Amino acid sequence: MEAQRLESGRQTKKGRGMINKIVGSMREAVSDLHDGASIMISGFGEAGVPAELIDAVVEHGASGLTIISNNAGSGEAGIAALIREGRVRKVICSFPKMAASHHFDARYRSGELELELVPQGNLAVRIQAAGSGLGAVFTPTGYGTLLAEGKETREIEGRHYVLELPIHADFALVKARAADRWGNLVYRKAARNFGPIMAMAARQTIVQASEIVPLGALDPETIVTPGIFVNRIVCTSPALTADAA
Amino acid sequence: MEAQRLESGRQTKKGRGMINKIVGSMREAVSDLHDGASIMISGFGEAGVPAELIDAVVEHGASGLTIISNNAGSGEAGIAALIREGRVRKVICSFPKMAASHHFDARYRSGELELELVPQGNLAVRIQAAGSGLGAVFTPTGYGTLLAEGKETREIEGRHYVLELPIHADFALVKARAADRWGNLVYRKAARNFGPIMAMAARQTIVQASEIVPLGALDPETIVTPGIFVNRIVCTSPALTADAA
Amino acid sequence: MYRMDRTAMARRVAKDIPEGAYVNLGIGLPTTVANFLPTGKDTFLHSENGILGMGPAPAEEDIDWELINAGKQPVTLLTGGCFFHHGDSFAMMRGGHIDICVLGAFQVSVTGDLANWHTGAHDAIPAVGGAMDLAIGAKKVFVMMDLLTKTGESKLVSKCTYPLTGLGCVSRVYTDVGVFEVGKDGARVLEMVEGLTLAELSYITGLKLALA
Amino acid sequence: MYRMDRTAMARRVAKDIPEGAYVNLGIGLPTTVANFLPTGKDTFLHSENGILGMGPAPAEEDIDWELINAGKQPVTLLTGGCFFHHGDSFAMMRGGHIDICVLGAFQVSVTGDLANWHTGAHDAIPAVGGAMDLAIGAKKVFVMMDLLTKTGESKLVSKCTYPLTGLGCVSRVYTDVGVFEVGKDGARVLEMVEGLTLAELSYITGLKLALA
Repeated sequence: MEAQRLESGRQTKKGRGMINKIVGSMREAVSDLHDGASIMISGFGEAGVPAELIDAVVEHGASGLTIISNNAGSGEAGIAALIREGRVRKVICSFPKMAASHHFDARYRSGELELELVPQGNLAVRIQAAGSGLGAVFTPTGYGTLLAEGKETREIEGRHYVLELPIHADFALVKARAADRWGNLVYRKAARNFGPIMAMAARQTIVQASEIVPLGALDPETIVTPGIFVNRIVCTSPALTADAA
Repeated sequence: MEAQRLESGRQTKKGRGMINKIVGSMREAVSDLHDGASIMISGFGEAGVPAELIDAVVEHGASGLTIISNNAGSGEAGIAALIREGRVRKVICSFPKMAASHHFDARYRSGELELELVPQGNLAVRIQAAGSGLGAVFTPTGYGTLLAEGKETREIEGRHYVLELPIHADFALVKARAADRWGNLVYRKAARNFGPIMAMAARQTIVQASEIVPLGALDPETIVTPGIFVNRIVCTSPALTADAA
Repeated sequence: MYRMDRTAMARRVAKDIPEGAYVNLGIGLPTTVANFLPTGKDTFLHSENGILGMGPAPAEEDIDWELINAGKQPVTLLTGGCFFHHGDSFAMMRGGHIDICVLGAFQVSVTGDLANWHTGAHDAIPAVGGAMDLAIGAKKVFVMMDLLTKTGESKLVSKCTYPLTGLGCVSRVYTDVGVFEVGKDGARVLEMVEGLTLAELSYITGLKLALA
Repeated sequence: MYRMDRTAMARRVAKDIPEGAYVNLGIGLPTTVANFLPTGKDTFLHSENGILGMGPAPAEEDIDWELINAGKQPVTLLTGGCFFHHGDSFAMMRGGHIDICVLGAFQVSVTGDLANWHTGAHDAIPAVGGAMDLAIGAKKVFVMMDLLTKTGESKLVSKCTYPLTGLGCVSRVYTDVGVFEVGKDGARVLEMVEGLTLAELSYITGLKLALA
């Protein structure tokens, strides 16, 4: 059918449009946070934590936040700072107890901070369920334990499962190694961790990238997070932004 | 704690072991197929179809097979040949109707071939559920349609979902662009399609790679299928195997 | 009555796709919408078989059968595009990441039910592909179809008689004689071709239609 | 009674990890098993934070804090290793792709129940990490622990009193005085340190034990 033929060469192969998700500052990147927002934060230990974006959240001042992350902060910076400043209402995480998690510990023990403790793989799969539009999943992890108490269970093909619901978020803060103006991302080593799946699960994904590269500089075969999952990018070395974007 | 310290440099950085998943021929790669086996086959249209491995399955002679693939064969080769030869008992796919799917059409109409028609995204997510150990998932796709008839449904947060079970398989046949001896894989363009998720869902994953490369030649950041999901690899250009492995 | 040809319809749909949108164009007529997206603007075409940033058809000599669209036609990749597996591709749809999807249809109901995968014929070989995932996954589903069948029946109906693809999923219907909004509150006419009246449109569809 | 030290225990566990196995070593004592895997053989170490093919600790000058293990210690990547995200990493565990996982424990029951994440203390801050995923996901779960607590109670028990990590998930228990098989049919002794008798072992554990 003639009408159904794709025309050749009508668009040039170079994306000549102007879509540019790069913003100029950390402050601008988090400007539309709001009180009561839920925020996913990538990272495992220190690897992959978007430290500068979290600093900007502290500065922004939004409070009553729900933080979804593997850990609940350590020392004085990052999530620990948000908790210390009393901005966090609830933490959803797998491992809040760290060597220097004193700010979490204090607020948790005083009852000011709600904790939803989730096995790490259930945290991952619930985030994935949100990103991929599933209503719920039956996971074997946690069956028969305290962390499945009160949850629906089911035996399927001789194995026991717990029904777990997706975890959505208003925002995801993600650290990447490099990004282009369409929001395509690559990561570095074990700093990848929760970044790609959180980027898929939040309504707004905000990325801090160590480097901004020109469109086309990332190999299409090796992009880990396609730009469709990214809303805003800010470079941690602003000098590198000007060169490339 | 002294005892809990990881020792440095005890293993050399070069993997000096002998694990080698490469086999010498297509015939050897499929030698342990059995009658009644379920086999996932990658590919969308012609892209990513492991044609040579399917030829080897035809030659092997196993019958009573369940084929899990996006399509159900076209023309005279590949899945169409398996169906023509009467080897296939059941097809699980999303799109069996093709311009030249006459072998499928004939066996289906005669009642010799069972068809489980699955929306493409449910096919993907059921394969993913199998690969990632989930017992079942609630998916919105197909709700209220013929393809959800008789299936459990549930309303979650105001949206309707259908409960779908994982699709496991005895074997997956996958086409990759390049592989190393540990089974790490990369793909080419839209030939990637079902390969990575099928490799995760089968008990035995058999790969035909256009090229075998030495261990370390694939960038650890850009490996798409980690070797843990791969059991056997055969090169479609055997000359390239000898060089690299 | 003046009727838009397929080119005019594709052009009309393209007008409603804003820059920056992530778009999936269904097999057949919807695919041609790509030909009318403005040049010099970034629109992101998604293909279910694992492509984002799909470009136009290649020159004959550049055809690569591992770079095809959902209709199995050769395509190209724009600079900045990328590849991913079927799991991620359908997560983009099911997860609500695609802004607009354009589909053909046998029937659309005034409440937005879609029938586009099966005629219901007893002896037909059923095939669904990604139709159901697209129908329920995209933020907005645009349908593109002639308003009437070859035998003159309206394809915009009060209730679909063909097997459904998805319930209440269609936002807009672009036809050869007008554009309709459908949904919980029923169908409303957004545009009509010149010379057509609301009364005539109501008559040929057999529906109680109002202007939006 | 002779007791193996931690080095001997790690060496003993390492002996039961065959070449080619995909292995996850838990935080703490199990991590040290890596030091006793034979050189010149390919064993694939998985780390929950997205690493397969994990190598030994780096020299001081090569430490990279974006290349750490589950215990947040700096590690290296073997040639042929790779990185992936948390979704894929836990799919490897939950999906049964890891052959062996080695974990510490507070208690293991004779039927293979595992308690290793929480002492149940009222004021403790609970933290679970990947413990529950590892417990139920790996094909074989090896536990590595001293048989007795500091106060002399057996950690191999008929029924765990600490909160559970997983039900019936442990295959073997490697202790300082012997190796046990646990499971549906109860606990059986595979090995004992020299000089220990089955009667003594039964006495100190308070369990009815048999040789395998």
